[in-house]
Amino acid sequence: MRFGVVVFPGSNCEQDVVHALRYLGQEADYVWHGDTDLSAYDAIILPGGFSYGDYIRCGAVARFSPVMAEVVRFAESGRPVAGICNGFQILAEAHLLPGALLRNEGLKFICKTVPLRVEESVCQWMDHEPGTVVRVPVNHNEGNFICDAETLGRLNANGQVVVRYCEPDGSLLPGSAPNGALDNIAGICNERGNVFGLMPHPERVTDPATGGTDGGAFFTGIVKRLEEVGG
Amino acid sequence: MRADLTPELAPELAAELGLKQSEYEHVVEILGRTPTVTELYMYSLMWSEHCSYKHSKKALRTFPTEGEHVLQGPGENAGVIGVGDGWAVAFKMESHNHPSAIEPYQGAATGVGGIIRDIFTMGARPIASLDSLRFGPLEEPRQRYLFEGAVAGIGGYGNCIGVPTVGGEVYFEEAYAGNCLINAMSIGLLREERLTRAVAAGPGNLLLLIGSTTGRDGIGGASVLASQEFDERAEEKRPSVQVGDPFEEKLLIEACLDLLDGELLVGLGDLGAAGLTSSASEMASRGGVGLDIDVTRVPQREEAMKPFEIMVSESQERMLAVVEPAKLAEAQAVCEKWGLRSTVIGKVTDTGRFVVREGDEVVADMPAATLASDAPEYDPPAERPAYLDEVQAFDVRAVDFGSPAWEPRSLLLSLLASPNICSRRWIWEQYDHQVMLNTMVLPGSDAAVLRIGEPGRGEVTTRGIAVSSDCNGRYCYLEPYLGAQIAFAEAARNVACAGGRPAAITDCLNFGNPEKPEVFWTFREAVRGLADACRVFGVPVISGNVSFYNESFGQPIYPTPTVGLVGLVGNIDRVATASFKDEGDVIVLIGETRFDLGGSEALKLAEGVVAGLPPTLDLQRERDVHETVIELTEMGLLKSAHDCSEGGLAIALAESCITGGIGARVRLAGSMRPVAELFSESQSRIVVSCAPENVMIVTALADRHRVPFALLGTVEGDTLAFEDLFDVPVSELAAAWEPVLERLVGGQVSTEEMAEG
Amino acid sequence: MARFEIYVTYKKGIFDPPGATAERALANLGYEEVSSVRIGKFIQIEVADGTPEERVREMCDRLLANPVIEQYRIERTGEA
Amino acid sequence: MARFEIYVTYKKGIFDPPGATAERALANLGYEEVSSVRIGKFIQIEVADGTPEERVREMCDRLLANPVIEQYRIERTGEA
Ligand SMILES: Nc1ncnc2c1ncn2[C@@H]1O[C@H](COP(=O)(O)OP(=O)(O)O)[C@@H](O)[C@H]1O
Ligand SMILES: [Mg+2]
Repeated sequence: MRFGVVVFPGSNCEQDVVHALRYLGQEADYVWHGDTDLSAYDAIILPGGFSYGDYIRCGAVARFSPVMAEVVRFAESGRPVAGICNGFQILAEAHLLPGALLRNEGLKFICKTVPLRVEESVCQWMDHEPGTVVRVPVNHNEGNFICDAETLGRLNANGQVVVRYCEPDGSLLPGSAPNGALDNIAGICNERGNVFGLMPHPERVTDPATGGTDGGAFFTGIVKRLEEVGG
Repeated sequence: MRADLTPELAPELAAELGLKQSEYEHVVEILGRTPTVTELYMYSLMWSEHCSYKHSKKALRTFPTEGEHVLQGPGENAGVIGVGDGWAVAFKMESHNHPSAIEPYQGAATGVGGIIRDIFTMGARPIASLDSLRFGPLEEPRQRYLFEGAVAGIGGYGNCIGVPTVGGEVYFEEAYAGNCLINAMSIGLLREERLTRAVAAGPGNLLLLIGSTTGRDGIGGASVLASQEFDERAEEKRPSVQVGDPFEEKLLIEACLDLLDGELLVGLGDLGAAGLTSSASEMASRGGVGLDIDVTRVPQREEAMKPFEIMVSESQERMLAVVEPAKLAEAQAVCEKWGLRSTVIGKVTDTGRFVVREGDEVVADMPAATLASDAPEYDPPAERPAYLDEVQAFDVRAVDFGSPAWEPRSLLLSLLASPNICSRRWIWEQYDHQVMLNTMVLPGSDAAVLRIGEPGRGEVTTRGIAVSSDCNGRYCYLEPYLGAQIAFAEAARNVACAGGRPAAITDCLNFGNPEKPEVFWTFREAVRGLADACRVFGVPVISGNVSFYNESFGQPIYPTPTVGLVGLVGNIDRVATASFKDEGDVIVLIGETRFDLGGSEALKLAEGVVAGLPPTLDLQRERDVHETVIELTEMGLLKSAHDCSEGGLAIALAESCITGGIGARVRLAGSMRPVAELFSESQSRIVVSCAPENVMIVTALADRHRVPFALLGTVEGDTLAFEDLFDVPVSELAAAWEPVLERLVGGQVSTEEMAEG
Repeated sequence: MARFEIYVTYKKGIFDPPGATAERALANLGYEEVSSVRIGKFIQIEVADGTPEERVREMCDRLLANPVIEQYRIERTGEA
Repeated sequence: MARFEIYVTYKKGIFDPPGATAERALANLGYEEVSSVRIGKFIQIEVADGTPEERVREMCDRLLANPVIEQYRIERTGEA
C-alpha cells in the first residue's frame, strides 16, 4: 500500500518515516504541503519536526496549509491519517483529534527512549496486542497532553487512548509520563479509529539498524486492515 | 563618491573601530585617499582578529593539511574529506564564546546556526553536531544560568532544524568562570561531485541575497565581541545580541540544497561574522572578480539603516548566492517554494573592485581582494609564562596518599559524582540525537558513530564515521604542547573505541589575549603540539577556528585547543560501545598504567590543586593501542571498548559497569600504590571486554602491535569488585554518577539570577 | 495605522507549565509573597486604519490563540 | 491579595521570529491589513497584600524577563 508523508516547511522527520515505511515493504512518497491531491494514497502521515518553527503554537500555522483541507476530507471519509509528534500537534490544532499539547512539565526538551503500554483501543493503525509494553523514543518540547474532563472521560470510555507512558513493567504511576501528560496519555485516536496521533516516534525503532523494532507495529495494523478490505 | 570623512576625522573613527594606526595607514595607501565611513567599517571588521586571523595565521600554517582523504583543506567555509564510494563529509568547529557569555541561549543557538551554514554552503547536508562547553563551577548561580541556557540554546536550534546533536564534552573549572566557552562542530554529508565553493565568478552574474531581513542586530559583533577582552563594559555591548531563527535556517538548508541539486548556482556563501562584507569580499577575492552592491536593495527590518550598517550587520540566517541571469527566475522560484525571500542586491564585475552604492551614490569603492587578503599579519612576541615553573614544580609524589581524602572507595564515588566526570545524560537528553536515523552509537559512549547514507532519501550504506571532540584544558594549562597533543590523542582514542581510524581533524583554539606574550607562547606551543600529533598520526587539519581574547578582568582561560576528530568506520555493524555486556566476558586493559596523577581530577578533588605535570604521551604507542583496538573491532571480537581519561582506570571500569548494568571483578596487577593504579590518568589506555574464547586473539594482537596489556578480570555480578581492595554495588556507582547535573542544575530550573553579572 | 494589543492566557483550570515553574522558582529565590504566576502571550499588532476589532478577533480565533485551551482579550491601543 | 500584570517584549531592534512568522501567516490567511506583529509574554502574578511594585520589578529583573534582550512594563491591576 501507498503512504503519503506530508512535508510542511519545518518538518524534519519525514525522511525517517519514509525510511521506516519502506523498510516495512510499503510504498511511501513525500507530499508537499502545498499540494491538494491525495488521491494516490491509501494513508497519510504527518511527520515530526517544527512546522513553521513551532513559533506561535505547535501546529498552529501548518494546520492552514493547502494540503490540510484535503487531509481533513481524507480523514472524514474514514481513510487513515496519523500524526507523529509535530504531526499530532497539527492534527489537534486542526481539530481532527481532541485536546492540546502543552509545554513539557519541567520545561525541557526531552529526547529519550521510554516504555509505553499499548492500550485496548479502536485504533486501526496499531498492530501490537493490548497490554504489550514497548520501547519507543520521544523527542519533543510540547508533548504534555491535556483535555477537559469530559473529553478525557470520552477518550477512556470509547477506547481512544492508544498508548500510555508507563513504568518498565507496564504499570502506570502518576509520574510515568516524562512530560506531565494527562493520564499518561502518549497517543490517542478519533472515535472511528482511523485518525491516530502520538508523541513518540515509532519510525525511529522500525528498522533494527536504528535501535529497535517496536515501532513497526504502529504502522502495520493499518496495512493489514486495508489489505483485508482490499482483498 | 560620497566623501563623508575628513582626513582629520577618519583616523579617529578608525581607532574607535579598533584599527591600529598602521592598519589605518595601510587602508589609506590602498585607496589613495581618505576612506569613507562604510569603507572604514568594512576594513576594520575584515581586518579584525576574528575575521583575519592576523595573530594566528603564521602559526596555523604549520599544520599539516594534506592527506589521502582530503578533498578540501582549510580556506573554505569547511573542510571536506572523502569517506569512500563517492561519499564525502564536510566538517568544521567554531566558537561562540563571547556572545554566549552575554546571552547564553541565543549565543549558543546562533553559534550552532552559524557553523551549520558553513556546512551546507559546501553543498553538504548537515547530519550531526557536537558541542564542546566550558563553564565555571556549578556552585555559582551565574554558571548554572550560563550552562543551562547554552544547552537549551544548542538544543533549541539543532532540534528545530532537525540536525542531531550527537556528542560533545563539558568541563567546569574556575578558569572559565568569567569567560565560558561554547564551541560547536557541525558535520555534513555530500556526494563528492557536489562539493561547492564560496566563490564569485563570471562578470555579469547576479548576487542573490537569500533568507532573513537585515537589521542592526550584531553590528560590529565580530570586532566588538570576539576581538576584545571581557570587562565590566561587556554590559554596554549587549545590543549586539542576535536572536536565532532556526526555522528560517531549516528553510535555507532545504532551499540551498535544492538550488545546488538543480545546478542553479555559480557560488554560494553564508553570511557570518562581518555579514555581507565578509561573505561578499571573500567570494570576490577567491574568484578574482569585482562586485557591485546596492544597499537599498537589501531587505531591511529596521528603519533608516546606514550603508555601513547594512554592510556589516550580522543578522542571522542569510546566504549569498551567485546566479547567472538566465537562471535567476528558476533560482528565485526555488526560494519562493521554501517561503524564503530572495533579492538581487548586485552583480559580479570584471573591475576587481568592491563597489557599494546607496541608490545612485557610491559609498565605498575598494580593491575587492584587499579586504580578505591584505589583512595585516602579526608575529607577536612570545614568552614562556612564569606560572609554569610554579605549577610544574608541584611534586605529586610528595602528596600524603594516606590521608582520608585518598581513601580509594570514597574517592571513586566522589570522582563519579564530580561534575567533570558524571553522566552527561542531562545534556544530551535535551538534544534530538537520533533524527535522520543515522546515529548508530548514541551519546554516552566514547565517540558517536554515524552511518553514511540518506535513509528515506537515497542509498544507505554500512560505512560509518566516528566523531569526538576533546580537550582537557588542565593539561594544556600545565604544559600546552603536551596538553594539545593529549587533546588530539584523546579524540583519536575515543574514535578508536568505536573502531574508527582517524581521517582528519578540525579544531577550535580558545586562548586569551594574543597580544600578551605569555598567552601567545601558550598558543604557539599548543599549535606546535597539535601539528606534531597530527604528523605522527598522518592526520591533516582540514578546518578550524581561533578564538582569542578569552579573558575576564585580565585573567585568561586555560589554553583550550579543542580537537574535533572524524574517523572512518568500515562496518557499522561491528562497532562496540563502552558498556560491559555479558556475564563471563573477560576484561583486558590495552596499554599501561603509570604514576600519572599530575593535573588529574583525583588530585583536584583530593588536594584542591591543578598542578604537576600532565601524563606523558608516546604518540607512537598511542597509535599502536588504537590500531590494536580498531583491528579487533573490525574482526568483530570486542564486546566493549572504553578509554581511560579523567579519573583513570577506576572510572572507566565504573562507567562500563553502570552503562551496562552489570558488575565486574578486577585484580590490579600493577606494582604502584592502589590510588595510582586506580586514578592515574595515564594516556594510551583502552579497557576492552570480549568473550573468553577470544582472549587469546586479543592479547596476541596486542603483542603483535607491541602494546602492553593486562588481563584485569571478568564481567560478572552486580558489583564492581577490586580484589583485596574494596567493592561497590553497581547501583551505588550509578547513584553517584547519574543524577549529578540534574541535581546541580535541573533541580533548580530557572532559579538562576539571570541579571547577576 | 491602528494598533491592538492581545492578551492570550490559558483558560481557567488549564495547567500552565511555565507559570508553575516560575512560581516555584520565585519561591526558591525567597519571594514568598507570590501566590500565583500565570504566563501567557502578549501580542502587539499593527493593522491598517479603520480595521474593526472584529477582524482582529477573527485572527485570534483562527491563529493567534487556541480556543481549546486559551482565552484572550483584545485592546485597541491607538490609531495613528 | 495584590495583582500585577507584566508585559514583556523584545527590546527595540531585537529580531522577533515568532512575530515575523505570525505576520507572514496572517498575510497568507488573507489578512493583508496587518503590517506588524510582535509577540511577547503576558504575566499575571498574585502577591501578598501590600507588596510594593519594587518587589515585582526585582522579580522581573532576576527571573521573569531577560534584561539582555527584553524590556517589560508592570501594571498593578488589583488589590483584593
Ligand atoms: N556537551 C555535550 N553535548 C552532547 N553530548 C555530550 C556533551 N558532553 C558529553 N557528551 C557525551 O557524553 C559522553 C561522555 O562524554 P565525555 O565524558 O566527555 O567522554 P570522553 O571522556 O570519552 O571524551 C560522550 O558520548 C559525549 O559525546
Ligand atoms: Mg572516552
